[in-house]
Amino acid sequence: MWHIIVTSTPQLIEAGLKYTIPISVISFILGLVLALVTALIRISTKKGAFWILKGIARFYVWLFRSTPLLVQLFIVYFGLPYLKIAGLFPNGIQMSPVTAGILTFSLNTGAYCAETIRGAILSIPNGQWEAAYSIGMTRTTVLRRIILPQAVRVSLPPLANSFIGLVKDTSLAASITIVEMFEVSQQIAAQNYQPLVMYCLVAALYAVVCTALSWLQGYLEKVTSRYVTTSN
Amino acid sequence: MWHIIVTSTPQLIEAGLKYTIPISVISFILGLVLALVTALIRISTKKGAFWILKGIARFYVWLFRSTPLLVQLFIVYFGLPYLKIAGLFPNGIQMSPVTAGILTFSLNTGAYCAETIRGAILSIPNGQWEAAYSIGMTRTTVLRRIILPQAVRVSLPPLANSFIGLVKDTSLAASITIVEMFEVSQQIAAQNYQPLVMYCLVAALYAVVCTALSWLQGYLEKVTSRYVTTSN
Amino acid sequence: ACGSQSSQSGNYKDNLAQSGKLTIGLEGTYPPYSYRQNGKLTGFEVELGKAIAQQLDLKANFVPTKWDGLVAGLGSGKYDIILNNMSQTPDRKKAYLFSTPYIYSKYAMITRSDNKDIKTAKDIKGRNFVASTGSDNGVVIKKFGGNLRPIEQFQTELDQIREGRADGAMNAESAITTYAKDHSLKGLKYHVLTENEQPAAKISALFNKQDGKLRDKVNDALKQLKENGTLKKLSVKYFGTDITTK
Amino acid sequence: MIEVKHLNKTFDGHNALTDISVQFPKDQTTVIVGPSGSGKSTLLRSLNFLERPESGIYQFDSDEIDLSQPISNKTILSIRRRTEMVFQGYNLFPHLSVLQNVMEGPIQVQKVKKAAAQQAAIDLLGKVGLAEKASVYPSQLSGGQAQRVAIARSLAMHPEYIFLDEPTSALDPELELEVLKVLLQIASEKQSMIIVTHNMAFAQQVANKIVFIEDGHVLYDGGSDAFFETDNQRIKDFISAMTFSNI
Amino acid sequence: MIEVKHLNKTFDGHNALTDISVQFPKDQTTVIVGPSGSGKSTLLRSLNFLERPESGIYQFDSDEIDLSQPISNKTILSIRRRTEMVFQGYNLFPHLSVLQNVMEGPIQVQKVKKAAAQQAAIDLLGKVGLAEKASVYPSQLSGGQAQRVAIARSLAMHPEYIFLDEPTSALDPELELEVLKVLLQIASEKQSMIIVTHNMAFAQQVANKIVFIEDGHVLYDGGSDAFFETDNQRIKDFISAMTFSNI
Ligand SMILES: Nc1ncnc2c1ncn2[C@@H]1O[C@H](COP(=O)(O)OP(=O)(O)OP(=O)(O)O)[C@@H](O)[C@H]1O
Ligand SMILES: Nc1ncnc2c1ncn2[C@@H]1O[C@H](COP(=O)(O)OP(=O)(O)OP(=O)(O)O)[C@@H](O)[C@H]1O
Ligand SMILES: [Mg+2]
Ligand SMILES: [Mg+2]
Repeated sequence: MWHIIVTSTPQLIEAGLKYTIPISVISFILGLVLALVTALIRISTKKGAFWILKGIARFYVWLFRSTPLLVQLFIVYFGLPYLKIAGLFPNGIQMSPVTAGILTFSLNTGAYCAETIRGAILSIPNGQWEAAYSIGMTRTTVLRRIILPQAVRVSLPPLANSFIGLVKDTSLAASITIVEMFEVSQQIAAQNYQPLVMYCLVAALYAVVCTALSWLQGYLEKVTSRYVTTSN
Repeated sequence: MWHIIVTSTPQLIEAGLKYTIPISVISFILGLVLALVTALIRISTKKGAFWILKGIARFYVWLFRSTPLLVQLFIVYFGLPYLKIAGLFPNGIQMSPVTAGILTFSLNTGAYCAETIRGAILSIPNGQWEAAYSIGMTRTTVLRRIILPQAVRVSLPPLANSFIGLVKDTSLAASITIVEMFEVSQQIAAQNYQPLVMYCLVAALYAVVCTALSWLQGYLEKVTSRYVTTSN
Repeated sequence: ACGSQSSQSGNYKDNLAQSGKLTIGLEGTYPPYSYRQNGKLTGFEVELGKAIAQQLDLKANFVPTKWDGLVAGLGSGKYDIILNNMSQTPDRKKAYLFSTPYIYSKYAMITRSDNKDIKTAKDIKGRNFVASTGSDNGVVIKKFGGNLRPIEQFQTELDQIREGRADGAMNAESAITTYAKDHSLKGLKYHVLTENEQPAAKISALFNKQDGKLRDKVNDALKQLKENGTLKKLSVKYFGTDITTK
Repeated sequence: MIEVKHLNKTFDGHNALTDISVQFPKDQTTVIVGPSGSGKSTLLRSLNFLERPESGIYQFDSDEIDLSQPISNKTILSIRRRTEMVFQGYNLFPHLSVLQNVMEGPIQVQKVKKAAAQQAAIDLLGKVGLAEKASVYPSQLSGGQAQRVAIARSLAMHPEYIFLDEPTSALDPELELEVLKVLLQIASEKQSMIIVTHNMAFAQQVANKIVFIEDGHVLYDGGSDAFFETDNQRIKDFISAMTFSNI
Repeated sequence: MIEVKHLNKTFDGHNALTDISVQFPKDQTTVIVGPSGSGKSTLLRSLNFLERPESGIYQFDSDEIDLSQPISNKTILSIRRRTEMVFQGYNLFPHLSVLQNVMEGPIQVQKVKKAAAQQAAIDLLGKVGLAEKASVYPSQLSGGQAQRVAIARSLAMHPEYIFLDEPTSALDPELELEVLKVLLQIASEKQSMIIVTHNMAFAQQVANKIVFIEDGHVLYDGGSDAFFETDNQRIKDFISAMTFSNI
């Protein structure tokens, strides 16, 4: 068993550095951008044709929150090639596995984070809006300078949880042919018929990454909360 | 394609009613109990040997939050039988797949919900504790009559999200030989060579369940918030 | 039969996962070996399992599971035997017992019909090949230096090749012929690996190390089934030809 | 009678109360006044063990508690059951109706029968002028109404002492008046009370005894009339600042 | 000068303000008083478009706005940039330091250069007596300090009018005094202000003009001295309730 661990660990770490980490990080950044846009659309007070955009935002959040991620991955990677749009995509929408993975993970995490950010924005007391409006700020300036900086603090813990969840969820990328850390452990197990050892090993690696992220989270929470006094 | 949907849907629904729903519901209830106990241990002010219990609670939460659920399922079902304890479990800890599934899902959801409940309890203003203490209530009475009823309202949305997540996560039970809804869709796809249709179909079924749960959540939120006036 | 590895005394029925039943692990998503037809489990290995159980005076009890659970489940006593197109290798023999082979499965390499570069197994090196992770197909791809890309569903493997997103796939010849019975292989071609490239896999039942008695009994049963023609009949029924001998 | 002797309390090394010795006579109203941050709340909360002083003697009738020793939960509970606290922020239980707020203590702590507790609660709500609000939730009350419910809630426990920490400072003057009138009424019924307040007009009317604290020290401890007629310049300045006669 | 004519505002069908016509003269301090819930805040917030009345005319110098018509964002912004609001709860920006709170408006809204804004902010903090608190965060301030920062923040915009809604009602009397002194100073510099307050002593000292509102109607609109010497029984009762002379 010791032999298995020693020979497998480097392969697992390589796969982690090559796929698990980059896919998580890129997807999370894109997801955050998407989440922010979605949240801003959903809390917008604009009238008129804007309701279509709001409807789309709602639908998007609903869709990605109420279906399993595995299915989403599958449909994006294996399903979209069937979607042949004359002119635009005559051969269907084809993506490399990594592109499809990043797209799906971004969309998925974006839907969840959109709700987090929306909640955080709504949690900022109305008085902050009113004070900023009274100074004569436009809605955009209020959001950018007053509301969002405070919302960051509120949403940091749930966003960090989403990120940690995302890191673990990248193990599903194997289903769209990405040979990430988890898949490597399975491939090794297929040769040595020792799946249990491999599972424990890969679990330990995930735990290391997630714990490191938790520490980072704790640090960021401290930084963003520097303006909140603890006593009283 | 229409034919496939008509013939597959009853099989999927049967698997859903037989496994997906009961496993989610039972696991969530057990998980909630576990979460409450864990949260109470973690916020306890007891001194002395109690720190061992607190350490265990912390470790439990950390362990189940930082490793993938799939690995947890695997280790409980396939790994525990190797754990032979003379006297207690001479043949290792053997469980039926459904038992192992419910146990793992309960432990996993319990770890996440414990943090939710702990946060909800801590979010109740200190004044509520002080007012109840002043009346002469014991800590237990304060928790039971004053703090927990209010914490229920605060924790309801994240708990509902956990439950919806759990329903989708039961799709992983296939890896420990439970033929739940998702596995049935895979089996059908293997035979009719139409994986994409099957994926969309099962996604739709999950969406129906999750949407129904969201409505239930909305209703419960309204009921538990009846004492909070909306105006002002 | 060689019962030398068995150090245990007693009957082959003593250590069964469920008494009176021969509990059999398989995937259930792999035609024609084991799959679901109208909600019922069927396939070559399903019928074979029933026949073996009958010979052993037991009731067959099938447990379908994902590949990664199969081997682990055997180790932890969830089932007595695996019938899942498993082939013998020296590595695996160190940890598990195998029955005598019940079929000899040839590997087939599927590529696009217009592909001129991949002709023999040697050409797999450095190419992206798809196969299900746990299968021996994946192991063969890796043996020839290919990049194994995991895909569980056979239909999806073929789509990937047609769309040019994978260079090829490795699978059992029988899986392809079964598929070709009522589906088109248009745009694809396949090459059955010769005995020199990769010998036919010796597909055998898999047992735990300590179940030597059961293994011997199953070997007897297989011999019986071979002699009375059942095995051949099943092979023809599911594979269209007799692949029960080398 | 409640009495503290040589009581000391620090927060993170900073002295909030230094060598405090005060008597709070039974059946009388003692008013504690003093500048912001002087330690008034800390003193009041110490009487209820919501704060734990480091040293001193706490005497309640014949029970004497050495505050520098560990104090059992039982002792704390028994003190808390003989006293009630009314907070600046009311601290009503938001998930219980007004009536349930008043009934909760008698039922849970004193094990009074539900019917009896309900009748008593209805009577008390009548007394504070809120009989018709029995079934609403706290969030539907104005501040003055909420504070009167909090007073009814404490009266329902028949406490030997009621402690009130700036009971009206969160209220507009008109709403404050509602509450002060109720308190004057209760004081006239010889309920023992200890009140922290900034309202000098009210203090003058209600107090049998005044304690003036500054920076954790007792600067005055005596009759109400003498306090308002004092020659002490510090106290004079304080009173005039409180009454805006010198903006 | 700001003037409203025939202004009406309802909340869910309930009339908060009915046919209000009032002038708020330039360079003077107008004080709005009245019982709780009478509509004082609603009136003040309407002047800043934090509330939107259903009908009436809003006149700011020569600009006339018909409140029953849709009002463009541009109009609202231009009014808000000529006025400032100080809230009961201060509403400082918690994530910005005290200095940044004061600089934020000039930099973001008036596009003042950073260095100039900073110098102006430091001067203003000195004026409200908080020069040494420039670098701390709002959460580290006492209530009185926070409200003085809020006043400095509004002064930094050089507004034509400052609106103050019960600027001291969340404060202890001693802290209130700090703030009131600053306001008296500003009033003496002929800054146009409209103040809602419950503090009659302060109102008497600061007001050039008093508006008394009850139940959404203007009951009095005139000079400060005449108000405090009125024969109107309702106003007399109100003043005495505010000053506790009749508990
Ligand atoms: N929990 C605490 N942690 C640290 N310091 C505290 C705490 N509570 C009070 N203090 C400090 O103790 C001193 C006395 O506070 P206390 O609240 O008793 O004053 P107070 O007289 O009630 O003031 P106020 O009139 O503002 O209510 C103050 O310096 C205060 O900052
Ligand atoms: N957002 C709102 N929604 C519904 N009703 C409101 C709202 N704001 C104010 N009201 C109602 O309008 C009336 C006037 O309220 P307003 O806040 O202007 O009174 P006020 O004179 O400022 O009182 P206070 O002295 O308590 O601050 C009250 O009846 C109040 O309940
Ligand atoms: Mg205090
Ligand atoms: Mg108001």
